[in-house]
Amino acid sequence: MSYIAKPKVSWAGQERNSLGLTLADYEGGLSTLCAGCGHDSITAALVRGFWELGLEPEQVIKLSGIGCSSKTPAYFLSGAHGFNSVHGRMPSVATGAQAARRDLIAVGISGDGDSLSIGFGQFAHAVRRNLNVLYIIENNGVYGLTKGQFSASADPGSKAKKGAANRNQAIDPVATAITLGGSFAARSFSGDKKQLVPLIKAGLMHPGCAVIDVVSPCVTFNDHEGSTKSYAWTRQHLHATVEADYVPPSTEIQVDYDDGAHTDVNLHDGSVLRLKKTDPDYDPSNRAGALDFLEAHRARAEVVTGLLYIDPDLPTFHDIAGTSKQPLTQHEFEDLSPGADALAELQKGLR
Amino acid sequence: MSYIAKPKVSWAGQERNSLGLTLADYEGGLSTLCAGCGHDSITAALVRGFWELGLEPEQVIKLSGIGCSSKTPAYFLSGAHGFNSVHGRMPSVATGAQAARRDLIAVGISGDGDSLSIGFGQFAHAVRRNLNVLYIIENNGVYGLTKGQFSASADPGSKAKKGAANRNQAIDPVATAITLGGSFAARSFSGDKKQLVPLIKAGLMHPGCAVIDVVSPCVTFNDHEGSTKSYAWTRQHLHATVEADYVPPSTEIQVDYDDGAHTDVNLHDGSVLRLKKTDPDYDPSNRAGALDFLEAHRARAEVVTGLLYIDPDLPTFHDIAGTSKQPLTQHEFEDLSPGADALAELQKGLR
Amino acid sequence: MTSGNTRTNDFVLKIATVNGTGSASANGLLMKALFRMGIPVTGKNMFPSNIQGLPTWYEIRASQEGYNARTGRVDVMVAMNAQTYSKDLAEVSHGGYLIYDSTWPRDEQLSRDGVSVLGIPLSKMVNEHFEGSRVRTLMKNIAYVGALCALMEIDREIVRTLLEETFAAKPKLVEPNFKAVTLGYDYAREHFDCPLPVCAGKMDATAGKILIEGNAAAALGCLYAGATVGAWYPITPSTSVMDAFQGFCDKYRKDPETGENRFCIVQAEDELAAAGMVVGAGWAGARAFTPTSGPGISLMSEFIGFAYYTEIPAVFFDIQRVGPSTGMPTRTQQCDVMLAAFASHGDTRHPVLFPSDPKECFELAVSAFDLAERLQTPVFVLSDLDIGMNDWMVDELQWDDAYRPDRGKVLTDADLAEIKHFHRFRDVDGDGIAYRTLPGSDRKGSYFVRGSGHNQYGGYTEDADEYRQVVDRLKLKWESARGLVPGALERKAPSRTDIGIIAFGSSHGATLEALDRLAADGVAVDYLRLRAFPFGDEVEAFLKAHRTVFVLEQNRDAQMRSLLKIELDADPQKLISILHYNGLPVTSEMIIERIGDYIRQEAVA
Amino acid sequence: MTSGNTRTNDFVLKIATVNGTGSASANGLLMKALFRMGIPVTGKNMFPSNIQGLPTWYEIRASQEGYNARTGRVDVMVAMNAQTYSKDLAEVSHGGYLIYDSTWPRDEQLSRDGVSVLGIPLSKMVNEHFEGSRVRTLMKNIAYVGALCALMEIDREIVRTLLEETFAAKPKLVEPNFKAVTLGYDYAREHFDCPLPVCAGKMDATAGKILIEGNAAAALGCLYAGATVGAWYPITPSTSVMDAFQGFCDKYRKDPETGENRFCIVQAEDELAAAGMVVGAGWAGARAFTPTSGPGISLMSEFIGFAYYTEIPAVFFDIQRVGPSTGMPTRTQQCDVMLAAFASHGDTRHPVLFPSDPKECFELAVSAFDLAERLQTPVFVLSDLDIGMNDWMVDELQWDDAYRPDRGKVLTDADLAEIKHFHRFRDVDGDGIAYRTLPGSDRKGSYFVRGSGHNQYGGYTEDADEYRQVVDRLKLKWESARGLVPGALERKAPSRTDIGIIAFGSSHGATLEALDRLAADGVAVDYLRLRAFPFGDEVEAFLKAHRTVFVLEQNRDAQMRSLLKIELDADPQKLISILHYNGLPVTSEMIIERIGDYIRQEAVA
Ligand SMILES: Cc1ncc(C[n+]2csc(CCOP(=O)(O)OP(=O)(O)O)c2C)c(N)n1
Ligand SMILES: Cc1ncc(C[n+]2csc(CCOP(=O)(O)OP(=O)(O)O)c2C)c(N)n1
Ligand code: SF4
Ligand code: SF4
Ligand SMILES: [Mg+2]
Ligand SMILES: [Mg+2]
Repeated sequence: MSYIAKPKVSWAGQERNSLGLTLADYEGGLSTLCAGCGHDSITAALVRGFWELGLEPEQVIKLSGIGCSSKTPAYFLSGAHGFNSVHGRMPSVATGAQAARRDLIAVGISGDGDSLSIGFGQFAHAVRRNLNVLYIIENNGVYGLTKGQFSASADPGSKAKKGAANRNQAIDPVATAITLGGSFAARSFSGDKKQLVPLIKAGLMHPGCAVIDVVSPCVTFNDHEGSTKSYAWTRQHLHATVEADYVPPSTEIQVDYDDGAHTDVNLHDGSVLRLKKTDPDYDPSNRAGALDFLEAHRARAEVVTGLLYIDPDLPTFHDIAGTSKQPLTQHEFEDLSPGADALAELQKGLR
Repeated sequence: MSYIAKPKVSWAGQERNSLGLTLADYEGGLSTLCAGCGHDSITAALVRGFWELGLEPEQVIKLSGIGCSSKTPAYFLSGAHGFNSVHGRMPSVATGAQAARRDLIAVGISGDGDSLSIGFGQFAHAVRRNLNVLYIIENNGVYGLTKGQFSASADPGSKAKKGAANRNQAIDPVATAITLGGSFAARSFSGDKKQLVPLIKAGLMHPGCAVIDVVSPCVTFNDHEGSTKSYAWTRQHLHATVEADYVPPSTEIQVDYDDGAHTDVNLHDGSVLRLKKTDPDYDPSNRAGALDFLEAHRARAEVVTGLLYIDPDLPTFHDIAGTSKQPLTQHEFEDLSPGADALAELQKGLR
Repeated sequence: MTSGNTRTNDFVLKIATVNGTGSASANGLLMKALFRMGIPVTGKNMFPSNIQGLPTWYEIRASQEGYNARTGRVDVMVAMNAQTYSKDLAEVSHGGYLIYDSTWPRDEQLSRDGVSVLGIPLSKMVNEHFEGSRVRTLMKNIAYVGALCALMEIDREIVRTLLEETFAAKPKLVEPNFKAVTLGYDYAREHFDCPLPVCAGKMDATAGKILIEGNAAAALGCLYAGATVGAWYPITPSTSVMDAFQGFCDKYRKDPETGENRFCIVQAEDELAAAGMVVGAGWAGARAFTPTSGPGISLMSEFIGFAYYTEIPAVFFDIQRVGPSTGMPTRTQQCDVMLAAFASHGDTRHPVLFPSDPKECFELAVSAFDLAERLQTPVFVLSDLDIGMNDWMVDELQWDDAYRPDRGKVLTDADLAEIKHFHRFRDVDGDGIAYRTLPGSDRKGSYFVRGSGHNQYGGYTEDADEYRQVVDRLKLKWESARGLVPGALERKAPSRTDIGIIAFGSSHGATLEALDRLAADGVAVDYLRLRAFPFGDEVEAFLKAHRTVFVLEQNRDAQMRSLLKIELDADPQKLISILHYNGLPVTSEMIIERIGDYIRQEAVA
Repeated sequence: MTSGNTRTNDFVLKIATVNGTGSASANGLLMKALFRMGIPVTGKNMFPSNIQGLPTWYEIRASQEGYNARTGRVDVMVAMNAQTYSKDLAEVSHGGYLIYDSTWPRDEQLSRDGVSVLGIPLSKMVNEHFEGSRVRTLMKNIAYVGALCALMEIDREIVRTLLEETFAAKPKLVEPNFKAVTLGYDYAREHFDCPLPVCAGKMDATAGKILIEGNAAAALGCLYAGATVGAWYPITPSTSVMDAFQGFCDKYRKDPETGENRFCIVQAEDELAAAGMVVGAGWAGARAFTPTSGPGISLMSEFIGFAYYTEIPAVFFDIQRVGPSTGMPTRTQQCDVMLAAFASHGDTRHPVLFPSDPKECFELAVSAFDLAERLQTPVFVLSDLDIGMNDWMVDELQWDDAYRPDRGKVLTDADLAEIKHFHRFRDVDGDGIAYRTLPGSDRKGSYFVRGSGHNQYGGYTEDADEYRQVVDRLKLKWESARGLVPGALERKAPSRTDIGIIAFGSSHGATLEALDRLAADGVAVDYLRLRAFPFGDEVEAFLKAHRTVFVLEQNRDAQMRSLLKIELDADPQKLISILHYNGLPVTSEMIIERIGDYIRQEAVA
């Protein structure tokens, strides 16, 4: 929702990616969010991630709902088609768009209000269908755009700016995604670009629904003392588990299975997600273990980050629907409409 | 949705409960469901449960959404006010009704389509608000009323009547309820009245949102071989954990903490939920453990039943809202409307 | 035996049963047998909103003149359901017949003056010859088919052929079924004067015709129009649209080599999601649709307004059922007219198409996709339960292989290369329709879809003038739509008249019949059949040309009459409502009566 | 200095800033100071749909005649936002003034013929006297207040008192703030001829008046009507209704002893849930409401139709914003008129109330609850952003302590004991309104609510006649509603005329002003202000009595004109639309122009 188009300055000596594009080629309009808003750091991480992957902007579609967070798609990849849908309904629009164009890489950006309140059903069903989308929740525990009401991710005990404490139970998007049979569930922090950028790349390349819950403080309504989604609280309570990075198929891969700190997850196209463990005991391929771990750390008020669960082999939306590899919009009309003779033949059965 | 009012026959020598009422006094209209439908067994269990608890029918409100399952409230407690709302929206109506009349006991009946697809958001938010309601999901893995489409609780691999297998991930209402911070999560089987009746009683008396997922086979569309919600499959794959029963406050309670097979959960009104363990290792007060257990048994295709999680101390909807003990509809108008003087006073600040 | 008038090939046969007992196939046999005898037929199914054990009725009308409306008459009633017996008896027309299962004795409520009651011990006969309760239940139905063959001279050989076709995969079932037919047949021949005066006789009025339900025809239309994405949430009476689409796609759209699907059907989690999917797919360039019914449209309203304002093509089939709210899901009405026209908050309006039979479901489905893409807007096809779920006899469907989808104003990368700037919402051609690009296009064509305020360049705006410019163009686009939607069709009365009637959708058959009969009585009424909203000039002209215009519709609140007033500033004084809204299809008798009453009153006044 | 006309107490002062900089409180100071000087004022806030850093404007109109509409004029502009500077300059009326922060030199775009530009080095002065960037930003705003006190003769002592009241809890803040006032004040006195010809002067036209926003007034109405359950989902511009209700409840509805709440506010997960909660509470006997805006009503449609058909009282506040879709959330329109009237599928219609200012928000909120319970149906209060979120000067609100809620036809257990059977949907009194019982009543009064077909006894039905009986009664109830809703109010022109105007809601102020000015020019127009749908007889009479009736509304599609045609069969030829829909409140100038044009054209024709 940029008022102002960002001038694209290009100067000599800028770094260029495999396509010869600069970071600026992956930017979008000027942000109209509050100075310091966590969401803007996520935008920067996205720009970086796309740039590092060397994707053509027009290969991507970017979608969102409504909220400060949902304005994000306007601030990166101005060369990609963007879609700011209605509140909480990004997943269904992404589903339709993927159905039509499975060749495009879909990134959906949402907020905790957008995905955990009004959009909880759509979030859940995108996950259980394993829709081919990178699904980022910019999670600040409040409704920023409507001025700071608690969202469903607000922790019990977390205090509002005016002092009242939330007492409803919190929805954890990561635990929820795993419980719903998600294939990729991660958490990060807008202030941790080092962790976030590779995670975004991994999520973009993951075949299926990659959910990344990014704690993204709202400086205007939820960054005070007593909040459990503030910069300070999050920094203090971080517990990193597994870092993930994407290694393209062409790259020579050194398999380090025994190195303990490294595990490689092979994707079907020959690429690899390389996992580095910060918490050596954590196994992101164990669904029961992941839930148990999340639950234990929740009880200790810790913010567990990293790639918390992955199963690259679950059938994706397209596997299940049996959609043709060739995008549906690219078929010849003759291959879609059976023609007059077939119609006549068919009607023989209707007499 | 009874076409036909059920004739209330009363014969001498019928059993009577503490109120002097017979089972027939807790019945409703004649069922119009298919002969053998699991839902009708649940109706019978409800009738029994209410009767055993000795509640006045008019103390109860019974609500539902839309579906075969959601017709259930028409078939019990004809003396209670009933509410057949729109599809998937029972929880919100129950919330409003509870807000107005916290003295009435609310029972909500839903289906897997009603609560896990269109109504997933409302289900989730009723749970996290810990709404004071017994929330029964009559779970048959299909949409019965619209003729047998898979619902979101259909297990991956479960086969439709015509043979096609479901490949989407299943939503387990129990695991979901626990993940969302629910205070009472149980599963049962329509064919197991012995387990179900006491569970219903416990759920009715539990302060907060008591979710009971009842596997309830659809004889018309999902009781064939290959279905994982058939009578046969369910019977074969049952794994019972913890039985629960309600012991009213007046009853003398023998505390048996050390008896292993018994645990008592004390409710605030002095009554007790008595838990008997079928699976001696199971601890229904451990959230992480419950999730882990469910997950492990899911992987083994077992249908885990019993009271799987309970925390009677979580603040309920009314605790959180601070609603007055006296139902909101029962306050005198003078206690609600501040009067002319207050208005004049207030307006001094508006000049 | 009471003798009624002789009615060859002009009768209503009604069968009262209990649902879940397999009577549907028996009734289908009767319909098809009559059809193959060359007799025009229509079937109307009145079924309950449950799965098993409640009353259900099937009404077959045979009409040598080819009328297909429900009539108030019942010439022959087959009363298989004890629960509704007395109601069914009461419904039989004077001089008509009632057939019942006389296995068990019944009391005197069985009889009524002027109705001949024929008892046939169906259960007894069947139980003597078949084993197993399910088989017996099914065969009892087949046995009444046999009895009717004898009583009404329905060709038994055709019934046999139909059984052979039905059981082509399980030929062993033919003989037992035909045996049941024979049981009923023989009993009737032995015990009654066959045929009854109400009976069938071979004729030749069904050549070039087919029997089809509107929902299947609509699905065929989607298939032929090249729709690739279908998203839906099950709801009666629209479910069979997607069931049929799935069936057709499985047959015609699977890659013969890879088995890959050239379609994608998504059973959404609810109607809001189904709408979102259709909008997403339409944005991405696929032809996409969702079938639903009233409650679904209410739930989709937010997305419909979004698609209107963001100008995304999408096709919504509303198979109307009785409202308000859940209403009567298995009964018919035309009660979503206003909702479809204006769904959503703010200033919104949507083209709506009104098919009058399954053939038009097919044709207007195709038009809907062309219009949606040409106009870049959501388009409604408003069918109803009567059209959608009943078997109608219509002319064989035609397809022109030269047809190519009208994709509307879509810029390709080549087009983009030739222009300096791409502005998504600018009115280049002066018709209110801007150019769009599809996702995946060259980045020069990228733009940002938003339901919030935007200017003609596609930028976000909160500026008063920029906002207005876009919504004013949308209004101009609406004017363009008037010239693009299918026009209303006029049928002139045999003689000059200043009386007209406007009708649409499933009321068409009853209207035709009523007007013929009125004309025979010397009452001339011109007829305009609406096929779309917005209304074209022809609708205005019709209103102008007539002093009195009846507006016939199947809802309580005269919704179409409202649309005429809203949209055309029609003079309300000349618009006389004929409203029918009890959930049953409208009858020609009712129309005749209302028009007759009005004219008589006017004459008195 | 260019001298404009002298305009004492008749001017528009506009302040252009950036949101999130705290200018709102400075602007509030100005408003209140003028008000306390006895001058009628109105404030209009034009803010962006974001939280910080975008342009925002505040327009204060002082009018000794008491007019409160927006006008096209700007007499004094305080241009604090460099980004919109040239646009702001362009907006100043000929002879007007522009004040800007001259701390940094600006180029010649600064000037415009006929506009006097006054530079004040606000930042510089403030930076010299205050520390900390946040404080400096705030003080800069207070400093322009001081400058305006000098330039426009706004009473500095009143400003001081206001500061004391504002900082009653933090008295230490008064001095620094007043120092900032003084800085601006002194600078202006030193450098400019004070006062400007456009200025304020004490008068006595605000006695018995208050300044209040419509949303706060609506919340007060809910409080006083005894509403106990409020469910909502945040959405601009309705959020402050619930914020205010919460505030009032915290003050007046907490049990002094136990601290228990005699209210229950639920922040729902979305609008569908909010609607369900209100319906559930209404069923259970509480007065319940939900405030929302257009998108919310779209989402609530299914439940609204349900409540209509199941006859459950519920109150919906729609604080309208610019549609369609997300539209412009921070701009105003009257664009949900048709939606509110007919929301949901099937034949549905709902009473709608149209408050024209905050005072009526208070009063009609109370009426809405009475009507909802009397009629057992959802009732809408259609306010808009202009009324809801702007400060309006209105007569002090009145309350009659004798008021008791009209609970409508509710049977108590005692009543039940006296009747033989309770039939929920039977028309006992012939007014279309049946009796209800509340949950918890004696079991004799139990019944089953269902949105599916039901008969007058409350039983499920799929029967054609039983269904019709209930919906026909609903139609009769609608007739009863016509006599119960607040009537339209007529204001006769000073002289006899056959020209009329119909307006409603936030257009009222502009209409009054326009009609006064037209009358002064010899054009007499009678005025009917609608306060509710359905329309009473007085609306029909007004239409009948006038040859030409302008219909003024703030939407593109003439929605109220449509309602008049639909509901009253009004002659469309005499209904002339005046439409305004760019998101800003309508001005009196615009109305005068349109009426003038029409009359001139008619004279020519
Ligand atoms: C249907 C609907 N309801 C309500 C709103 C108002 N609304 C806009 S954004 C928002 C919440 C956003 O919260 P979140 O998704 O957490 O985003 P944030 O602003 O915190 O980044 C709401 C309620 C809306 N736009 N549409
Ligand atoms: C808004 C809306 N959409 C769709 C329907 C149609 N519908 C009725 S019941 C049902 C599914 C019921 O499934 P479930 O809740 O599992 O109940 P079951 O019949 O299996 O017991 C659907 C989709 C409806 N009534 N309303
Ligand atoms: S209000 Fe909060 S979420 Fe919104 S832009 Fe500002 S800091 Fe970010
Ligand atoms: S269709 Fe299935 S769920 Fe519905 S009544 Fe029959 S058996 Fe029960
Ligand atoms: Mg948020
Ligand atoms: Mg089900």
